[in-house]
Amino acid sequence: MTTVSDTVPGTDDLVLDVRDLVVEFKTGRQRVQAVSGVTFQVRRGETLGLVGESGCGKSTTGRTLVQVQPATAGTIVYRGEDLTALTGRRLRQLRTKIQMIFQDPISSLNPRRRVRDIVAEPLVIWGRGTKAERDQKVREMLEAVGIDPDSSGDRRPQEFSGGQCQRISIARALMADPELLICDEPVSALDVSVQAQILNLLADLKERFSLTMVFIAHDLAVVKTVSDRVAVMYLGKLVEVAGSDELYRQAAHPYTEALLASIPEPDPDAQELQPALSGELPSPLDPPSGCRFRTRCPYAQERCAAEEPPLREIAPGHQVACHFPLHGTPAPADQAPAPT
Amino acid sequence: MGKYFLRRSIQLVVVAFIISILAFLLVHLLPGDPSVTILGPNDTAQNRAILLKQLGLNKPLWQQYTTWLTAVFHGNLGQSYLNHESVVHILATGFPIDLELIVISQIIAFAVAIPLALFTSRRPNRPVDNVATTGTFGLLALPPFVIAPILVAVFAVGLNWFPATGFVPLTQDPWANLQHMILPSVAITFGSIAVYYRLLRSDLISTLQQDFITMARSKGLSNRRIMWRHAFRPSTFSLLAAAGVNIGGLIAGTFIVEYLFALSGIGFSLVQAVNQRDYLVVQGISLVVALAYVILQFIVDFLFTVVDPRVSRG
Amino acid sequence: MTRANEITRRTFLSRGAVAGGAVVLGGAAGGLLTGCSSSTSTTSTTSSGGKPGVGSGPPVRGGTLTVGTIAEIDGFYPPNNHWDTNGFLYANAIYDPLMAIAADGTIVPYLAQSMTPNSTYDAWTLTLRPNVKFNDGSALTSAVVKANFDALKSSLLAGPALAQITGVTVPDGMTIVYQLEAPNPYFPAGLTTQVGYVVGEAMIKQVQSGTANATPVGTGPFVYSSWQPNDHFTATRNPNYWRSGLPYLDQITFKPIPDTTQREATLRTGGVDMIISSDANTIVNFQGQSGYQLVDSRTGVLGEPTVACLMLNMVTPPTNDLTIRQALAKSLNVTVLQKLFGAGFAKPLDGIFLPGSPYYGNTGYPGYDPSAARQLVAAYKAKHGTPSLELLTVTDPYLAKVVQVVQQMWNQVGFNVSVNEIQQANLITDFVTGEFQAATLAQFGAINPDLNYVWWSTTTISPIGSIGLNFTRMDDPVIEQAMLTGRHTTDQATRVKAYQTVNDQLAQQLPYLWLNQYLFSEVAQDRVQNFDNATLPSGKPQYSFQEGIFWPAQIWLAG
Amino acid sequence: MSAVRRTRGRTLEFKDVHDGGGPLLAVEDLHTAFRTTRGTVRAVDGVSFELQAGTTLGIVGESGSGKTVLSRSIMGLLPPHDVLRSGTVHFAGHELTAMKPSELRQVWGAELSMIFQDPMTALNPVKRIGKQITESLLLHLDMDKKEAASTAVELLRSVGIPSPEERVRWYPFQLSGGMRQRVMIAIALACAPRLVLADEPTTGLDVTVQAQILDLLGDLQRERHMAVILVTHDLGVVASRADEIIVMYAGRIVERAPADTLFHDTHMPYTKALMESIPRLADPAGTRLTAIPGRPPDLIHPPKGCRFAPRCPYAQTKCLEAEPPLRTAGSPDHLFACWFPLVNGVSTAPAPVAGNGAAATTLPDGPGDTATATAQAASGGTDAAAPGSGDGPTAGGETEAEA
Amino acid sequence: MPDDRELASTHAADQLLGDRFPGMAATDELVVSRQSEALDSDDILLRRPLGILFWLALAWVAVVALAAIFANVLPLHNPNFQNYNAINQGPSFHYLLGTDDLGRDLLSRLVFGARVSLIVGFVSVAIGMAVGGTGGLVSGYLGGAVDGSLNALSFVILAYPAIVAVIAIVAFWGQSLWKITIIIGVGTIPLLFRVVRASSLSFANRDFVIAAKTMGATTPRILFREILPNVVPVALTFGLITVAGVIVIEGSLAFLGLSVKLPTPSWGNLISEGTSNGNISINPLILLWPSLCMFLLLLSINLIGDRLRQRFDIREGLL
Repeated sequence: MTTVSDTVPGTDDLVLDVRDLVVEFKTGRQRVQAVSGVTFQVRRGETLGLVGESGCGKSTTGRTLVQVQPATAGTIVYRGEDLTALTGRRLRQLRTKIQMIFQDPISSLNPRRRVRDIVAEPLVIWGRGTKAERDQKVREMLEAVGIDPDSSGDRRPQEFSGGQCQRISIARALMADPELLICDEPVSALDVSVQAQILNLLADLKERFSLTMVFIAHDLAVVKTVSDRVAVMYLGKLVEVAGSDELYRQAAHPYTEALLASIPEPDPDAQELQPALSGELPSPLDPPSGCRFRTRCPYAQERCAAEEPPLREIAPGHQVACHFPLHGTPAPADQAPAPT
Repeated sequence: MGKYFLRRSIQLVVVAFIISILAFLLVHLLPGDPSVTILGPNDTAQNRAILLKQLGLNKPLWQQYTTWLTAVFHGNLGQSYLNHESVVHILATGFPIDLELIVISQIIAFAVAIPLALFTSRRPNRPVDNVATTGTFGLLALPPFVIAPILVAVFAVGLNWFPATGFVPLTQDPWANLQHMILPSVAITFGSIAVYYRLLRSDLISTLQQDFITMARSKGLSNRRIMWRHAFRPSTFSLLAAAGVNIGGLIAGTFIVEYLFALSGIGFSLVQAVNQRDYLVVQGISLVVALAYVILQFIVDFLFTVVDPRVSRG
Repeated sequence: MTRANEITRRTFLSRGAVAGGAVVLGGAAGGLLTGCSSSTSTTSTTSSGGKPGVGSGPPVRGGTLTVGTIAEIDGFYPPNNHWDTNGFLYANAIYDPLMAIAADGTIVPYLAQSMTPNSTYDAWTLTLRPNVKFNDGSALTSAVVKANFDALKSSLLAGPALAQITGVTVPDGMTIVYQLEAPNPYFPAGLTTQVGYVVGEAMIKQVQSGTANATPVGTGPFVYSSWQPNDHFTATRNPNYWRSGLPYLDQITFKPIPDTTQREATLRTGGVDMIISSDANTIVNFQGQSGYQLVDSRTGVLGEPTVACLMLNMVTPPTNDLTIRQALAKSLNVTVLQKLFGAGFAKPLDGIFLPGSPYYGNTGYPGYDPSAARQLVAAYKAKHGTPSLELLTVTDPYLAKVVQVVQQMWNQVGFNVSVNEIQQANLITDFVTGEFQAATLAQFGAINPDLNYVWWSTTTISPIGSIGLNFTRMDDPVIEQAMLTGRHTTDQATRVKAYQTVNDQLAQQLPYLWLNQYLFSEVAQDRVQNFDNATLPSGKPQYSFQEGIFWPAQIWLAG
Repeated sequence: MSAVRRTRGRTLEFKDVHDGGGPLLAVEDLHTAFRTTRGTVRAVDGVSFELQAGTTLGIVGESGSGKTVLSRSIMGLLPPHDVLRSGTVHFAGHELTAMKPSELRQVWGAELSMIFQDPMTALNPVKRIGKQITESLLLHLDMDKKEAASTAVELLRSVGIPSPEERVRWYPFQLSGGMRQRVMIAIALACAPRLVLADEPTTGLDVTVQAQILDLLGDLQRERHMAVILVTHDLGVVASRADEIIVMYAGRIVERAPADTLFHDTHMPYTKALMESIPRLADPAGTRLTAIPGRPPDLIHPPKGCRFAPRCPYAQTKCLEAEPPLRTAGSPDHLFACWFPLVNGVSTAPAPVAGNGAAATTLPDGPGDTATATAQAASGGTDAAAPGSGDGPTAGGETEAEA
Repeated sequence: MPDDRELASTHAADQLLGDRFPGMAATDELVVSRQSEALDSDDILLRRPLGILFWLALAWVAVVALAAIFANVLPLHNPNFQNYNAINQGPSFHYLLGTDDLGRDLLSRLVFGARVSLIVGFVSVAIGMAVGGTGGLVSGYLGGAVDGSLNALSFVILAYPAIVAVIAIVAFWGQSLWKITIIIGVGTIPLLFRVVRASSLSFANRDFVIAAKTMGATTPRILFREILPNVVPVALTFGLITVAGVIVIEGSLAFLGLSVKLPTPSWGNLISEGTSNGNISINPLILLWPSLCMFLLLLSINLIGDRLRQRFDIREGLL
């Protein structure tokens, strides 16, 4: 596992380059921006965590990366090719390089098909290998995720628990020999005990198959455990991007801080929790002016309402979109008092 | 909400327009023409030509269509070639009968199906439920044309509880009206009962397994209150949708019953008119029936929003 | 609803009826008629004692009679509508005809006071009954009758029926003179039919001004009250009816109940007081039943009865071959047919006349002889292959049975028969264009054989595909000649000979295969009095049960 | 907002226990089993505990441990058939297990109420939230409509819903998940119950909202001196919020202790494993989690001996053969069911039995394991809900989190 | 605030709404949402054994089907042969169920009639399913303009009084077993279209479909490998119930004289013959036997369909 926050990667290392991604939905007459101009890169071998509350646009971003949700604007460049500009066979081909693990393990498997067929599907679609070769690979992959191919291959997803379904779905994703794995809340529907199993499995597989991952979750503790870098999203925008440990040590954005504070510690002696984040995510139909977080930010100033803070680097590999970050240098042209 | 209805209304107009073309074309493509039935044995080549001209049927189809449509826009659906009754009048006298048939049969259907479903769904797959379910399947297997003669033989001729045929307008004598409508309504209600009961029962069983029912129980509410106030409404979607389709089918679909009970409903008039190639009657009734169907679905849609606020606001 | 297609086509002056097979009634009457053997309609006994349909005790005033009819009338305006049995029932309630048929078959004045021909029978002078008023208060005058005539004449529907009338003059307020193109000794019979019914001028004006459903204005015993097609027709007592003391009833209502079973059930439940039926089973169901009076047409009708027959195309193969037609005729087991379809009541036929008619005679119509039929088919088969043909009928449960039996009988001698049920509207088209091989037909009910001229005349033949009223395309100069002879002579012996010739020739040529007489019946509850016992204004007995049609003025309800 | 309790048609009187000593709730040897076509699922298998008024009890366990069934059994909120329940539940001086349905209905919602996991499904989707609150007010507190309506507004305000006057007219779907859960709390607390059973109240929620909701519940509890039973699969949730914690496994209590004691002197290997499987912020990125291998056992045929033994890293032959009783060692309020309890985080077991162990964290699910999984799936909603009142077999134990 | 997932599905639903027509949309939408709710509901039913009734029902359908298939080789009288010496006879050794008013053997007419009823029932539904089902599958998945117009079309067809169309087509085209089958089959298209479409729609945005997309599956592959297997149970169950409905419809058409050509028996026209005047009072057996058989068949088909529905856990709301 490499920590890449401070390395200067060559272009070969750049797996995914997302720029100014905007995703809009139509609801009735209105258009809602679920993602409003998100830019990030994912380098080879890296795990990027994407974290935020429900409705912040993190899952939409994930779906847009695999192009099952069209982007309204912006580019998603995978290995030099802009996915948003592709269609037809080339898109289908390229998609196999980017696979997705879903939140609901049960609904991500076709309930009417056998496990063996589900897992073999990527090979069948592309006509890779003979039947025997495919069977062999299915066996290997099922074993790799901890499912017994002999007793399970002919069963259907209903007969498995959530954790096992998630394993099967991981096996399927890996069959396509992907380079990039988008994990969309893969453990939030699971018990903590099972969650640990799956997280460990993903870590192992990542190493074994040299994967790059985008890991989406609402629980910062989970994200941090598995990620090299973490991007925090709020209401369609990135508010902070930093290396995992850096983020925990020195969260610069008040929102990140609030997220961290909300995580329950399995320790009765843990510090009396800081007041958790109050209020609710504003409606994306009518996002607040300036900084979108200002309505819930304990440190909000006038400037926050007037001016939208850009994502800027406050330390190497640590970006934040805040006029008054908790760490690092305040935004330039800042005359306001520092937060207390 | 206003815009929603506006959009719906525009769609309604489009559908109506397509239906008007369909209604027009289909009868005109039929072999045979009204002059045959009008002239009957006086049918001679000259007579037929003159008559077709008199009726305007010698003109090109599109011209006939536009003429018809223009008249329709002025509220004039034309008149029967044969008995010269105006289509509007046929509808005005026939529709109330069908409406009453439908309303009574549906009231019976709901009155039987709803309590039965509420009762059996609390104890699914117990003997009472099995009997009720099997019984309603049985009802599905009894089409009106079998039921009707049996009903008449038993309840009219045998027991003399109801008149065998005929119709008395509601305005004239409500009680006699009801007596006349009971048997025909019952004859068409059997299928409805079966469908409604089954849908409601199955939806209720699902609803009763929902958390909010457990929640309602945990509040200490009585079973009766839970069934009526909590379980019933969220379980009526399928019922409503089915009722929409079913009632839609009954508009002009009750001709067998109308025929057997000598009711001058529009279904019977329609069938008679098709058989006689009474174009304007067929066109007019088809158009109005189809519009009634569309409006019915409109109402059903509206009821969906009443039953479940998520539909209109979600 | 196909059964509703028992709507039958009764027509104008000189037309017999056609119908796809179901009932049709030749309402027409012809002049005739001496010697028509049958008295009036027949009656059967009833359990309640007394003669069914004949009132016992003194007439009672008041009450409403409700009659269940077979089908709906298509309107009340003679120039524009076709009246079948029901049509005439309704018409008899609100209108009066100029002439009527007496029980002995003679044509007698009704709304007319007298009708006399000139010596050459090509001009007829009709004098109207005085002091007759329409229900709108207007008087019956020759001008009104003329107006009726003009409307009829200009009607596409009725006009052809009046073709023989070249002119009508009105010498005075009560006299009308009809000029005919050729002598017609039997002209008054025509005025007993639809064209003889007189409507008030107000109604004619209404129709001509474009009112679709003009309010009927008549001189009849009842006054039009309301009509809702397919539901009911109601007429109330005409207090100023010219036949004083009549009618007895306050009101009469007709309710069409197309399904026979339901109609009978409605009678049994008291929903109606009386029903009309053309289904022989009604006779079975009500014969001898206490509480009901049954009157039916079993023992004969005046003139030709309405007969059920099979019509064969004389032009299209294989039925253009006489031997085939003979084979078809010889393979029909008439006894079985009688048993199955006349409910055992209908009489076997060998022509268009019943025994008792002056024109009846042994026609030599082929009897049931399956082995002969088989031989004929075999001979044909040797030359042309298996004769196959389609038997056309109109959708109707009763006819469905008929065609299936016929199909089996024909198939048993070597034919390959398929049956095809189509709708009335299509069937008539097929008939007039000759696009059929064999078809069911109910036709010919007429008092005067001359009325059927158009169906058999060589002048009405058209090629297949074009319209012609000689459906079978029978091109027979012998029949043509005999029909013309019958039309023009006043000599009864010549007439008898002429029509016997026609009957014989039909049996030779076999354009029609006779099945049975059509049986009409009326069933009434016991309290309905005198529905089959009408008398004419002169006091003479009237032909009061004319194949399902009755006269309502003299009916009363027993207390 | 202290509602004045009135007593129309009420036949039960409840002792004011929090002054008079004695536990508010006493559960004794409670068994709950479901008859299924495959056999009898013993979802709760001999559970006893007591709860003092105004305190919080955390019940923790994996899916399929029986924790949800336990909470429903306590209330008596079970499906009408195919359920076997024995043992007694005393609540505020009354034996709930002996009550007729009509009597239970007087207790439910008034003295004893419940908060459900998924507020989306637990709120009636087609009724305005105001109505859903006033319903129990009208039923139990004999209020008139107007009074109930204003009380509902107050309740919404007290659970932190902005502009409650307006929100009473809203439908559940118009609210966010957190807001819905607040509404549910308002409903549960409407009649000022003495005990609230909260079944995974925050599982479907974001962590930020979870914190808010738990804080709210804590505040209200203190304010009203309610007892709360908090059922969850996440030890982190109850760590700082419960006075006492019960850890359940396979239908039984395996450890029960005051919260501090439990965390600082964990005796059960299972409890420890549960704690260790939680990712902690303090751990550096890329830290490997300690997962519990395998799955909870089939409750139709539970394993002989210690039910956790097949998954226990320290299991001995004895563990596989004899079932450990729930016992105390040292402190009397710390109970556990283990032959070889941990002492200061170290097992007292001689040596692990081969084949078991947390060492293989990515232990493949062997054939037997699959069978277990299937069986588990079949016994299904035993945890999240009793059969017939919740999730299906396909969902297994995980449905709880499917929100 | 809806979460991402909700937004996505709102979006999908909204695409539908954009093209929806009165009467269709709300139903579909609800069906979709309810179906997903239902997935974890019916568990008690799901695990129930099929039950004795199911097997009895299946046995009856099998008996009818076998009799219909082997009608020609069974030792039966000619169903169309009229024995004029044995009219309206009661059951006897020679005529096990008696004879009708033309002296035909009721048993063999019943057996041969079953053939027609079953062909009309099953084949017409097969036609409806092939066209309407396929259309619904594709339409529901693709959405958009295609879906909008197909949906509107099906709506228009449903709105138009069916009897006019039937009479028109029969008049135009004539009567025969196959034509009637096709006409009824065509009539079932919009209904089956709607049901399958709703079902297809409910799966169109499931995660496993998205997964298939990310694996590079083509649209046809997704339709037939991912969606179809899920739609099949719904289609089958609804199809069975439609079969029952169609058999009744054939009866109604026979009542109107619009069904198969004479003298071919079908249960519908046997019943129709049985209700004709005279027969109902003189020989009620003509009505009784086919009614009884039809009653039992429809009961059986419905029971089988219902049990299968429970097995596959399909909401009746879809039907």
